[in-house]
Amino acid sequence: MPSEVDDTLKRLSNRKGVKGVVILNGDGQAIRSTLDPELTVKYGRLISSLVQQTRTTISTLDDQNDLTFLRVRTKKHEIMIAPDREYLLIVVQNPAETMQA
Amino acid sequence: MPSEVDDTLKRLSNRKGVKGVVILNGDGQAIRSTLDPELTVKYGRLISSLVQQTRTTISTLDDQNDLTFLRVRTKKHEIMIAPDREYLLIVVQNPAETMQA
Amino acid sequence: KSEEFRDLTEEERKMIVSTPEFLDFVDTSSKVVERALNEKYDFMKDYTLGVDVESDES
Amino acid sequence: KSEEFRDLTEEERKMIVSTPEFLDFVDTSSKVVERALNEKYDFMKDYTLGVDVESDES
Repeated sequence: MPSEVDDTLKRLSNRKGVKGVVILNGDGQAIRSTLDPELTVKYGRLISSLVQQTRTTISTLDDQNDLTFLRVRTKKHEIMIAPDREYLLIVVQNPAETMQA
Repeated sequence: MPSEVDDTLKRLSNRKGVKGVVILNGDGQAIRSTLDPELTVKYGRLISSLVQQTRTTISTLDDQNDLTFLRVRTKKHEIMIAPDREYLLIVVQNPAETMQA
Repeated sequence: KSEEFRDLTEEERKMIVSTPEFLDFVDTSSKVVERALNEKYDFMKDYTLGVDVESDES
Repeated sequence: KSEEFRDLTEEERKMIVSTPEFLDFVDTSSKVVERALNEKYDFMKDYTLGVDVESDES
């Protein structure tokens, strides 16, 4: 039920501090996104390649191990990334807004 | 006072669930490590290159932005990485042990 | 980096979005993210690396 | 990846470890990590991506 998916995304993106939600396939192509098209493509390309490298790093350190979640904290926001074998959920949030007030 | 540094590292590495603590310089060379030498070199090389790529990713998305903290959650453990311009603190922990019991 | 980067077509998106694998993924991953968003305490709130702010409320 | 990867010498380590920049770094970064370790609630505890476990305690 696609509308279920869209409800979930709407709920996520309405959370305080959440700036954007993107779902990518394994090639970094967007299936859903609340960011503008240009930024979506940028995130798709860069974040999926970062996840790729992180996966490689983890399995090089221990070939029995695998990435399950990635949190990139930056000066401006936090990027949360939930990967599985096929898809990638990216949520960009501003922790200050979530936490304060 | 170097002994202050070693006290801090000992306190960190004695925390429940903490498997290892490594401090690297900007070239991925270990300044301090509680991991065995082979694993230390592996972590040094791989994690510092991962941090490099993450930094590049972040500044490509927004050149006013910068990485402040990185958490890599894996099937087996979580790797926490605190970078600054010069050094890198890596803490490997087993969240299950920290949280449960 | 200048390689072709094609957007998915509307039909391709529709097809993916209707698979059980995709629905499962959205369900599980969104729950994990919501839980992470629920963390009330921001461990970095009072710190900026390189700038030390004293504050201890553990 | 097969390039030379030299360990620091004991003297080099000693020199770094005695600089104020390094002491500041260890102080600040260790506090951030300790706070992260203090998080009582593990947002992934009941979830493995791909395996859905029902449990809601918000």
